[in-house]
Amino acid sequence: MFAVLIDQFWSLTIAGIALGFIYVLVSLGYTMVYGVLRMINFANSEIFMWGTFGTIVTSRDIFGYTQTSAPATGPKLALVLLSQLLISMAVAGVTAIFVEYVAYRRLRAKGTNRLATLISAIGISIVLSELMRLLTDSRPVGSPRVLEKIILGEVWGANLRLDTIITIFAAALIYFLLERFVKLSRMGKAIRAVSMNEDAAKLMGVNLNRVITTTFLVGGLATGAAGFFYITVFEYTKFNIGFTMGMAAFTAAVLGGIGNIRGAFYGGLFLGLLEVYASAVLGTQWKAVTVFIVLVLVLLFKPNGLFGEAVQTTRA
Amino acid sequence: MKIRNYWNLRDYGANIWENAGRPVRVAIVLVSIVLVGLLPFTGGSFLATPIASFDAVLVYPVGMFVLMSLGLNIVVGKSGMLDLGYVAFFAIGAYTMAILGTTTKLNTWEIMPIGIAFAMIAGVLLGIPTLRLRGDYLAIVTLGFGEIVRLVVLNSTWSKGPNGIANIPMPPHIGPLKFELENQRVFFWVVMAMILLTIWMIRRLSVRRPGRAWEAIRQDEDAAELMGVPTLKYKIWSFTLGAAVGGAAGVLYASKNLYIAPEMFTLNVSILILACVVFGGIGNIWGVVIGATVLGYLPDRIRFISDARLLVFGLVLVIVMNFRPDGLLPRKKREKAIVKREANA
Amino acid sequence: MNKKIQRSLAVVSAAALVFGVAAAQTSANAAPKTVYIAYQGPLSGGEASTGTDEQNAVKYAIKLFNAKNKAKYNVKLVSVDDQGDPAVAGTVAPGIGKNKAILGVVGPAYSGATIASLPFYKAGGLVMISPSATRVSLTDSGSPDFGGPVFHRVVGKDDLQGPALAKYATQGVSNAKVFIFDDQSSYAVPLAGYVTSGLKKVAGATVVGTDSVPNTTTDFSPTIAKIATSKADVVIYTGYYSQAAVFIKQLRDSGSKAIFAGGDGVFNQEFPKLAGASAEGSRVTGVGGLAGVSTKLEADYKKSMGVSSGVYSVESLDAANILLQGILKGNTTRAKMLAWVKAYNGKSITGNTIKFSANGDISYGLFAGFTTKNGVLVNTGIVK
Amino acid sequence: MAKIGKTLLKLDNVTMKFGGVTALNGVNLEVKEGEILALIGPNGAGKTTVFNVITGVYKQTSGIVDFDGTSLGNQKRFQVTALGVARTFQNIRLWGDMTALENVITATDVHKKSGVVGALFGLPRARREESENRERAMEILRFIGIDEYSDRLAKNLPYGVQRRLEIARALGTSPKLLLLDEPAAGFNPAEKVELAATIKKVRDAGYTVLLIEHDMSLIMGISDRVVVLDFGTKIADDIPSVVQNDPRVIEAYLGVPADAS
Repeated sequence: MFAVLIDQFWSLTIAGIALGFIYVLVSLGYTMVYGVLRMINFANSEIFMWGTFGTIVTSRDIFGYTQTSAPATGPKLALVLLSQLLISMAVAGVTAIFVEYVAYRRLRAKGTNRLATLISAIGISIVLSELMRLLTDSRPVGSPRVLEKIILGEVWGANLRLDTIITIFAAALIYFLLERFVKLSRMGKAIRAVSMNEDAAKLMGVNLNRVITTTFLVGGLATGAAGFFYITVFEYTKFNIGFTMGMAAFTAAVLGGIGNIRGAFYGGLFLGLLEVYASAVLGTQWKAVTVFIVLVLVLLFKPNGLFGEAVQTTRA
Repeated sequence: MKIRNYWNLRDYGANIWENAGRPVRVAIVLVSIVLVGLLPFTGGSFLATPIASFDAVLVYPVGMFVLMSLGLNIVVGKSGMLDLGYVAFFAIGAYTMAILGTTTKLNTWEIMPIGIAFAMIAGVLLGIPTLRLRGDYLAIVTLGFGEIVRLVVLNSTWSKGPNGIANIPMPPHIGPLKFELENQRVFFWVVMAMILLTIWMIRRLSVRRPGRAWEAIRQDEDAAELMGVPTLKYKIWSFTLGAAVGGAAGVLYASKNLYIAPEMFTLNVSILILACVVFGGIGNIWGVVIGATVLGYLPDRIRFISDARLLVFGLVLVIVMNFRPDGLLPRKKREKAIVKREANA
Repeated sequence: MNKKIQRSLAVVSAAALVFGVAAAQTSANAAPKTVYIAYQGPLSGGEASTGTDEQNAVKYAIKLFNAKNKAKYNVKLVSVDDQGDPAVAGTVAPGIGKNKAILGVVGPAYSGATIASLPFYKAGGLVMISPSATRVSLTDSGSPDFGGPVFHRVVGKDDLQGPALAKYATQGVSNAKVFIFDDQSSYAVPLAGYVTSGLKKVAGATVVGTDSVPNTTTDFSPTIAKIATSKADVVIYTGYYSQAAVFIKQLRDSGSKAIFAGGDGVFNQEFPKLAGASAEGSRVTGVGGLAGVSTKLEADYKKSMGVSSGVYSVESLDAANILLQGILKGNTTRAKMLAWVKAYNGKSITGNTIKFSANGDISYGLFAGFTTKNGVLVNTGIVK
Repeated sequence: MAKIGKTLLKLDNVTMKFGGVTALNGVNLEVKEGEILALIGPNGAGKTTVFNVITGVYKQTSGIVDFDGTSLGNQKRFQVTALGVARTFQNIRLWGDMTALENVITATDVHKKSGVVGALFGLPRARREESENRERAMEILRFIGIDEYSDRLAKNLPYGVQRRLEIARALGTSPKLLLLDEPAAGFNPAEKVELAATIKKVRDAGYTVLLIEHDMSLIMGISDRVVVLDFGTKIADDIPSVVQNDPRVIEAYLGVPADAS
């Protein structure tokens, strides 16, 4: 049962970390919006899906890569990858703002119940995914290989592959930049102020609408970046991939402590590793079950997630 | 606001009801039941659904959605807990029917209480550890539960895994009413009876201690606990009663569809049922009934835009929520009626 | 209702089926005679591409037929969208079963949806010819899923394909160590079982590992780790082509050189397209596509339908043709049509003779082996 | 004046820490049956924390809370209420979408035995309890003097009525000890006089009252005894007139030693 885990431990670990970093970035999309609105951005999964298509369209239609063309090298490689990343982020960012405008803004202005907003968000995510389904004729779309997956070397019997390494480092960098942004910039501080106390922040002269739009944008950018890495590693997308990713990333956010940026980081990595280890030990069919049982156990003993703020649930 | 009152069906309906005496009320109820019961005979009218036959659509999705939405409404609408794993109870009921129906001599009506009991037990087992959690945390844990039930059924041999279970027996006839494949109106009447029973249950509980406890929990759980409401107990009750309705729906569904497979019990069902509850008017029985009817019926009625059907469905959700965030028929505001009555007196 | 409206409704045949049928009956004296057949499969939702491909082939067959027999018949297609989901199938099937104007069904595409539809079609005596429902139990008279007498299929069932796949995958490998995994679907899990039993008959072959991977998976690293540990030299996947493409890329990127093989779910020219160079040398069992039958036919198809033929297009064409020939022979009631199909003895467009066994299975059910060469799945002949 | 009886509630050396912050530091407190005890102190002195420890919202870090012979250490919050402690909230926390009457009925449910099964099948006990509760709740509304609002939704009631409804709701649980958290907050002088009369009336009806309040004149008028907290420590515990002149109390309130000026 544990033979695979022992034999392939480092391969699994590297794969888990790379997957974990993708989760981290998508979780940010959930956690940032949650921090500010105290609401699940149900459409984040579809924002991610649109990001993956942004990545593919860039290499396929802008740079003209096909399934059979040779991978890029040198400066061209950097140019293509960077454009893919930026366009993917842009697509996801714009989609996120669109979601905020259509599904959240009006309802928030009315101050209505949270469930209405949730259903509205579910509605918009159906719209986003169905739109893409109609555009792609329900077919999966493969990504041309831009980055050759060279094996750089071997560590403890595990291959270090270029795309995995890039994903880990670049995703970590993007996470770090976002965290700095939220910590240090004016807008970031406003976001944190709102997430701590909306009324007080309003009194301090924070433009709430702008803060919320920015939060969606930042969450969308992170999610879009995840879309890029996802395509670079897996080279495949379909209109319905958002769901699985969304579930995983949301679970990661809750595991880490939703509303908390650092929580998304630890939660994402934890989940990435948990998934590969559980699949290796129990069989992939039990992966999701294991993840949810761990989630329930964590929430039972640490109701605010592993790294959640120690907010008293009760303020009597 | 004033203009709205003219087409505010809720107030209009409430008015008639409030001003009616007991005989009139009984008459209204009976006439409504008969009218709804006649629905399967209107298949030739503008109501007809293309492709799917109208009487089948009335049973599933429409009737089943109404039933399940009412069950989920006990959890989400009455006590304010966001449950995204409601499909689990539906699945438990359906699998109880499928397994017992194909391996024993028990018929649908004999399996019904067993299926309900299993669903309720699952509700308690899930409720005890998780109902301490609140809000979105509860949402994700229940969602996980729904997935776990599906995955366990999918990966187990006793449930025949992904192959599903076929040849589930139809219910035996009730008196002169026979269940037929070609015409599902008797199924519809049974679903209707179950819906009425559920409505009766909810209405009865709402005006008594459990209803008050749920209402208090929904509005301010801490205050409720400090005022002596055993919140966990009532939350588990709410969960369990919701589960019972879901389980009952599952038993009947398996007996109607004659074949079930794990792929029928995905998260989408939970979300759809939740959408029905919120869309119609969370917490309000009639709102939920209307919401579930519309959302169950619409996709089959608008088949002519076949491929874009779901897209339209999504748009409808967004638009309705934006313009009527409390749903088509919001939770009733009793005070209005009371004030009006005082003004009339 | 005036005639004009009737006619315009009838044009939108799917939408206005109920009215359209009424129109057809009232204007019976007018030639040509309008008759209906249905296609049932996933036309929306996640599996829609399969259904669209199949339905296009059916539409193509009807188009050819109508052009040829303009004077006598006007065949209309009723699109029955079951989303490949048994729950939806259970809702649409009663209406189709009851609608006596529909003479026969091509489909359903998926076995689960087929089982859910069966009771209603049996009750209505409606003949079905599925191009792609391969579950063994559908034609096993001892099983609760048994589809007789109405169910027929023009595709080989899983217990024929499983051994063929086992043989083809291990061809030329002595003492093959085989790793088998499925996608948890109702198609893949049984097929994996038949592959496993088929391997027992292959000398020296052993199963060294298995896995079952949800069909939404994109990260296959745990499965690949298992393959590495098991030291397998043949990997068989019984799921569908899109997942297979993702998997084979990751397998090759991990440095593994093991032979990759898949069943007819993987058999799709999209597979090498999605997987690129990684797909080279992959072995797939299936029944040849339209282009494999005749490039001329494929060209005409593309011209006529505007898209290339897709999965199960040959089977869908065959299935539609059986019904259409029946119509031509004047079998315009359900009972007659059912008898026609049961007694059918004709040629597939591949040249094989189609006859149905008493339980509804096709007479040949042979599987060809395909190997990916230069980005295309190339037919290497029937697996024997 | 009602007769002061035996000790009802006893806090023995209760300490409450949140992380590094000590909210209560070894507080000793006794409430005797039939008295009105006022708990005062500057903002952040730990008054509401005392309420939260008594009602089980927080678990004290150390020390014992004894109520009528039962330790409240391991009780759940609703059990504490069932034992006979009820409270109001500083920021009103009524159930806004229920009528005033329903708010009180819900509180009266605490001592009733019937539950879901009884309600569903209309068992005799459930029916009897329903009508008893309704009568009792109406009685309480009359007692507090807000019965004319019984059918109005709580959220639509005037502010003053909401405050009184909070008291009525707490009385609904038939408490032995009533904890009032700033019941006069936001009241004008006339309303305060009325409230003072109500509190006295409540006490005279046999309830014991522990009261947090800022308004000195109100406190001096009705309390039998005053306890002063400052930075989580008890600094005075005596009859109002003595406490009023205690230099430490004055220092705590004015922020400077009394003799420094």
